[in-house]
Amino acid sequence: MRYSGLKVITQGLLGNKGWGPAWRSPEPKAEYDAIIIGGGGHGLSTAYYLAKNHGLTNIAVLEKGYLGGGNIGRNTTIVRANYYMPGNSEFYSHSLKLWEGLEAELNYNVMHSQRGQLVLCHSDGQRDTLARRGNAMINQGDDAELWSRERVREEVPYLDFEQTRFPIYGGLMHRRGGTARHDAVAWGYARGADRRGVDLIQNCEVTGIDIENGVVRGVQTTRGPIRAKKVGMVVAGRSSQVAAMAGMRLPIESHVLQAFVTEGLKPIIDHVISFGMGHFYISQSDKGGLVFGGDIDFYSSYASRGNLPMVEHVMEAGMTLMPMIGRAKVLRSWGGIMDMTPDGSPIIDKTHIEGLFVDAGWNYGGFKAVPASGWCMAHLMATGESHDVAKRFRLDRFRTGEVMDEEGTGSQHNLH
Amino acid sequence: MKLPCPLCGSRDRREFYYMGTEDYLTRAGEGASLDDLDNQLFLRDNPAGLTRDLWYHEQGCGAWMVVTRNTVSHAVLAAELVAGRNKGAKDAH
Amino acid sequence: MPEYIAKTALEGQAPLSIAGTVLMELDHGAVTSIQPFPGQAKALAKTLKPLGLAFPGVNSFASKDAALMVWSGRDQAFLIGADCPDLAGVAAVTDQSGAWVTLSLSGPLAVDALARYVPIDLRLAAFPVGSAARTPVYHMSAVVMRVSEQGFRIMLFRSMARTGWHELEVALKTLAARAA
Amino acid sequence: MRIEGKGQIDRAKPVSFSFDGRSYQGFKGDTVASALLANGVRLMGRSFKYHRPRGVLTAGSEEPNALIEVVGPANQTPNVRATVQEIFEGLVVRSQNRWPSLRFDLLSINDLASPFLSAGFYYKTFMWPRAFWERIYEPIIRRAAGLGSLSGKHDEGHYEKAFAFCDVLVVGAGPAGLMAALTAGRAGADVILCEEDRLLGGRLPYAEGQVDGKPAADWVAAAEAELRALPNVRIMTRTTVTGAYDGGVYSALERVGLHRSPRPDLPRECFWRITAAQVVLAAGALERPIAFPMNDRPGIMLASAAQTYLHKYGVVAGKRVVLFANNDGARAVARQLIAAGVTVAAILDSRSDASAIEDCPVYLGAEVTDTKGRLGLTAISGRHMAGAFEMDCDLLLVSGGWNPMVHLTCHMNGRPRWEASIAAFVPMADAVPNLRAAGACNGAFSSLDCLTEGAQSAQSALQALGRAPTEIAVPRAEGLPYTITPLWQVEGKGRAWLDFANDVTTKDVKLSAQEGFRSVEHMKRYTTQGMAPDQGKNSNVGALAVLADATGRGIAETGITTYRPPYVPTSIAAMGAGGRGAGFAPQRFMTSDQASRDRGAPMIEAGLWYRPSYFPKPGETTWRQSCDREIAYVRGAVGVCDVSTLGKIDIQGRDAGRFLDLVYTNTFSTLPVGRVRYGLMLREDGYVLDDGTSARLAEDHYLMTTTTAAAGLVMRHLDFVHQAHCADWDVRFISVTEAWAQFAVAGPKARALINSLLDAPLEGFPFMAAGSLRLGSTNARLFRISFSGEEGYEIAVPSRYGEALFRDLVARAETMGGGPYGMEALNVLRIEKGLITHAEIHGRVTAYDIGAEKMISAKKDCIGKRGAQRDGLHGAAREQMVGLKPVTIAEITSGAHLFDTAADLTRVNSLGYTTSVGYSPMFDRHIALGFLVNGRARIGDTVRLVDRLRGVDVLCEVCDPVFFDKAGERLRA
Repeated sequence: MRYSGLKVITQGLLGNKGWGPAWRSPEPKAEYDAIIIGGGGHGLSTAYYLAKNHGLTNIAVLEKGYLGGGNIGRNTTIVRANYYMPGNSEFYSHSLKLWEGLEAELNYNVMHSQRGQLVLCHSDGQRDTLARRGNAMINQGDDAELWSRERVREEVPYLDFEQTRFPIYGGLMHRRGGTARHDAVAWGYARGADRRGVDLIQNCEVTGIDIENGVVRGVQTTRGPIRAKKVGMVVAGRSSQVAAMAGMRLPIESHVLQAFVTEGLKPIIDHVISFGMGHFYISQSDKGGLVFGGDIDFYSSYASRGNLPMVEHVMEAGMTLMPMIGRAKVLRSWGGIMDMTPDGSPIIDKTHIEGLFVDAGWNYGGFKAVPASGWCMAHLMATGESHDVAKRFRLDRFRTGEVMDEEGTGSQHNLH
Repeated sequence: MKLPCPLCGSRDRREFYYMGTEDYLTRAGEGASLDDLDNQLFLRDNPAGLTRDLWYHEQGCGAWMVVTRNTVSHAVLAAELVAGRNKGAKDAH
Repeated sequence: MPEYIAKTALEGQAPLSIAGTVLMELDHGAVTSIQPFPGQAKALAKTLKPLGLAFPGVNSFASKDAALMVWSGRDQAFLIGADCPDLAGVAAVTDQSGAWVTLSLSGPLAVDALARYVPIDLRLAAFPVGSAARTPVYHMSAVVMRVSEQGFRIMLFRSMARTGWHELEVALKTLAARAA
Repeated sequence: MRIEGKGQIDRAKPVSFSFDGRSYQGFKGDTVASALLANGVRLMGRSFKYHRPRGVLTAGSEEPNALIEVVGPANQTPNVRATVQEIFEGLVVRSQNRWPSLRFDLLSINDLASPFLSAGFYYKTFMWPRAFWERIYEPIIRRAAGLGSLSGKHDEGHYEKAFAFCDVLVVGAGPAGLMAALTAGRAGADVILCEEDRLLGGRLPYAEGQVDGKPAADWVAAAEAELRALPNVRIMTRTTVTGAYDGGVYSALERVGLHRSPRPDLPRECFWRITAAQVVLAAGALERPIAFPMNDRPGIMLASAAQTYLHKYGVVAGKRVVLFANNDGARAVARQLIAAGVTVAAILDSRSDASAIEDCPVYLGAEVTDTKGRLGLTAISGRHMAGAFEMDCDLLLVSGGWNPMVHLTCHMNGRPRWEASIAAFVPMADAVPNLRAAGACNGAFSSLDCLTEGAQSAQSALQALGRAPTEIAVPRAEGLPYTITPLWQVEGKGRAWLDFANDVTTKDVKLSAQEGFRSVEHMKRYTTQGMAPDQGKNSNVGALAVLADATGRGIAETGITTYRPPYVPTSIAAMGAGGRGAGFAPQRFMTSDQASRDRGAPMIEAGLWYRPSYFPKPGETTWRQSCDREIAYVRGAVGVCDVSTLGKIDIQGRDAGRFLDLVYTNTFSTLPVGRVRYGLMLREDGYVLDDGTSARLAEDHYLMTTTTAAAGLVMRHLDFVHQAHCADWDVRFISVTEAWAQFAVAGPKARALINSLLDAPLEGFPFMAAGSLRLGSTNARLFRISFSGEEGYEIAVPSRYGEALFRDLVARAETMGGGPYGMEALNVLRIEKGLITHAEIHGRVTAYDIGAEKMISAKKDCIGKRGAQRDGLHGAAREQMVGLKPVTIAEITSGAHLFDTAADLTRVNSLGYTTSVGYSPMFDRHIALGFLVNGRARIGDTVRLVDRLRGVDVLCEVCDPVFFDKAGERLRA
């Protein structure tokens, strides 16, 4: 069923009885051409583009729980293409272009809102670093503007320009940056993939990966064995566990990232704003809640919940930067599990096992990558070759030293 | 979250700096293979369960310790001084 | 040949008294860090003996006359208020006199004021008189000593003295306002 | 309507406050809600989506409807529960989410459009044309959404945070909590008893029957008196425990000043971090509504809320009351109302087998199927065993049963268990280590069961603490079993609300299931059920029961969404208390700080430190003029600069040299005593960590310096290397950054200045020498090092003498045609010499990149050596550090990219970037340091420097990063 405003009205008049399921609930088949392990944003978009771009429709997405139940359902919904390093730069640029056509592509309103992202700087050195990044964005064909302190003050007058601990020197405005409704992205891709014949199988946990003579043959699941010629592991947050089923050790450490939302408020924050000194970023959802977060909790964890020191740090950062949010009340906090890599950049690559592919290591940045990650992973799985914009996301780059360390913090996983 | 500093006793997590797993203790020095370096710095078991990792009592006594911990429940089972790991903590003051 | 004037971190800062609780800077005199070399514990004990002090156990301090010795971290203690004997070959020694500010906080609000910033258990049973801890005061690295039931010595980095003073002042005023 | 003789309010203290501009009177102890109800005001809010008129549903923090704004002198506070906010003289509150007024809200048009605004409708529309989303649809949606509003002004309120520790934390002071606190307190344990309300007792004082042979309220008073007399028990009222965290840490929010007139230094709230060895969770239970058609009008409230208003505030919110319930317990409310003289028109019991004996008409098998009253209830209609009925009433009390407050037991990912006998979820044991649930939050609803469980759980806690259990006599109390027949929804024509705050109805949940959103998480996210300010406290269980019904599953199988902290919404300001303004991080001041400020120097942040940017002189109108003058001091006479912020680490022991050899790429064990060497430090992955100089002060004694930025990082690194890799070595080190004040004295007249301090002039003190000296009675250290390319010294004294020395050095410099210089001049001086800072060693740079590969000694291992040998870390493809000089006079910028002159300005053609730029008076132009692919081989080439953000496009000559005096003749002079 195609969605439209007219359909909403006609269905409304008919008591909304005519809406069908957004996707089927098929039983798993005995064999598929390809299996995607993981029904999160990346897995669903991989399935979607395998079907759409490469004509592979005999494929299944196997999801342990419910579709979109991982990090795509627990992030701060920021979409941007503001990277500096070659490798990341072209990839996220490609992703943003896909975002810009996503509603039409999926016939699903993911509420992609290009309200602009402003990264603040707090010293001359930081401004120069931002400029270097902004120039890289423009060179890549994306957008960036360097705002002076006065310009920031005009546009975002509620920041604390007088007393904040680290004065605001200016900021980098990325107009095409913004937010999207996170769950809708998963549902939109799921519905799109389903409509193209992909089997989305929920409550189906993969318990083993069948490998013979270095070639993947299929998977074992809680709903029985399933054969497949190609298997993609797209399970950020659990990458190490799934890879271990194939005898692999990944350059990944799992960490918990907390995020927060306040009670609904009338519009007050119109952009996405990032604090350069305090690891604090904030936007306001269309429902009115302030959605914000900070750093990971810094210790490895699978608990999808965090502890108070980081909670307090994030709140203190908010108070020094924009004390007008003080009276907003935090309604809920949650945690997502991040695949942290030694350079803060992701992995989309073949493995040493034929037919087994890995899409992992998204660190903080997985949400905005969903379209391009699926696009490139599908390309890799279908053609056996890395897509041009993802060819630096190699699994072995840490050994060789050809890393993309945007933060310059080195190989310690939790520092990115 | 509390961590048992072998010197100071139970302390709040906010006093500590986290580095990563104890793999860092096995140094790939000069002449080591790339595999050794990979194992020291990059590749991780990353268990969902018991792990042994390195914490630094940065806002406290300055000791590095190896903590045995559960990454799923966050239960902390034990901690020992990095410096004393091969001989017990007898020299520590 | 110039002669220079020494200043403590908060030189000239008048004591603050709120609801019977007093915050003031103490001139701690000389502070020497002592880090025994491996295997030198006995030699160190011998050298310190004339001072009437021993290398303190973890989380503690001891004083004798004007001198005080406080455990200040792994393999490390500060000798305060006394000249350090010659410890060549026995321990690494540095002059830390100017590196710290010592604040004295004492009175009925002292524990509650400190509990605004210090993440350790300050109940008397857990942190009795004679205890010392390396622990942060809010975001500042510190040495906290309990000198009496309601009295503390707090050592902070010299450069952070003003922030430290300000934070404690805020806590005292807040507590007083709560009680009013 | 007030009931005489009832209520724990102070009738001798009338309090005036205003709501929506109208003044009302209540009494001390009233909440806004109770006072407004007493004044006959039922309409207090508008719903989120349909803007429907709403009144109070509850009497506590779980209130979904009566959310208001509290207007303060500087700021307003949105989304305040009228049911929690206590009134005080002069309090100003107003309704929210309505325009132009609460009674007439234009957006209530949404209510008429509700057929088109069903669950998830927005995912299906607003897609065309694309550009309309940001420009039209989204702004309209945003304006319509949201509840209250922030003022947009800085929150000028005062907030605080505090830590507390105890043996036993008791959460909630109802019967179970009081009994637990008494039990633990009598045994001598340190107890903290947290109670959200201003009063202890929970619902016990409203119970029928006696406790320990006296009225329940009297027993509560006696218990409170005993607890207050125990020195080991700390009672914290108006304090809600909001979260359970690892290691026995609990967060709690105390309302300190919210119920009082604002005054200086009085915090609004305090955010507590309580560490408890053992916890008794006695958080009670919340009554839940029933989803019957049109169940959301002002005048429809929970039976328990009416009971609270009656007993606590002496208020009844109507004149003609009907009770609609599916359980026995709610009958007590009707009885108490009747006893207070209120007309109870009927009891509608949904059960057909319940008792019909009460002092009012009782209808069995009854259901409410519709309600009337635009801005407040006027009548209901329904059906019962005898047929349909219509009934006038202005207060409909509802009880759909009780939900134990299991929230805290879920904060560590525990899942509650469905208990069919009470039709509710109860906590799993051990869901949170060392926490025991007791009483109503554990599914034990009678007074006796609550008291018993409170005592027992405290006994268990004492046992776990290793304390001897004491004999506890549990007082006699009502122990009636709780009987309920679940009733989740009533079929009928109108909409039946589940989540009042988010306007989620049973139809939405059914539609969600119809569209395949059958998982409880999908349903929540698709309908927004449970995502409103009450986080589903009133509605989650009902909603999943409706979902279970729609999907043909049981409730236990359907499961429940996760409860996460905080239990009650908590202000950012409370959790971030202290962070406002400069409080976010300590401020570090150098010993010369006042002296610099005295000279009018703007102080800028360098990490946590403040350093002088430049020292303006009269007549100078731009910072560049000052900077150029200060550069001239150093190049032409002598400049003085405080460099104390650099990290200083004192390293001693027989293995000190060996240790430095391990952490530096180059060798220090061979450094002669009295000499300084430049050192390069790598991370274990081979990239540059930091650089600096180390001096050998004695055979077994070195002094290392680090950059300001990396001082803490290097200390941590050294501690790690030492403790992990060579703990048995004879080496000890400690930071002496704060112990020494250190000043650079640089320029052709530097030596003359230094000599003026000394009894005898310096002799045999060449470049890179180090030594000690005395300045009067003060010990000092002198290093001949330079960060400017000129003859330079750094002189260090114990910090107490820092200010005096700085003032003296500056005064002496000024007599020699020099003076102080700040960070701006320092930066240009070092750029001219190609000296790096963390602008260059930004974490992605290797020794190879900065031309220092030869500094990695071939004769020894060092940290990072193996990592640095990897292919990716060297080679012509890497960007190498170079100098850049504009070919013509033109301003250039740091952060610009470099291109070949003929290349298109695209990413793939970017060959590098600039890291540091300054105007060099020496060259009368801007010069830059930067990184260029294969740069060392391209010296002499021309490249195009482009900063598209700042409109810079300048041809530059690639040159050696050392712009002058490469041989170092000036610094060795």
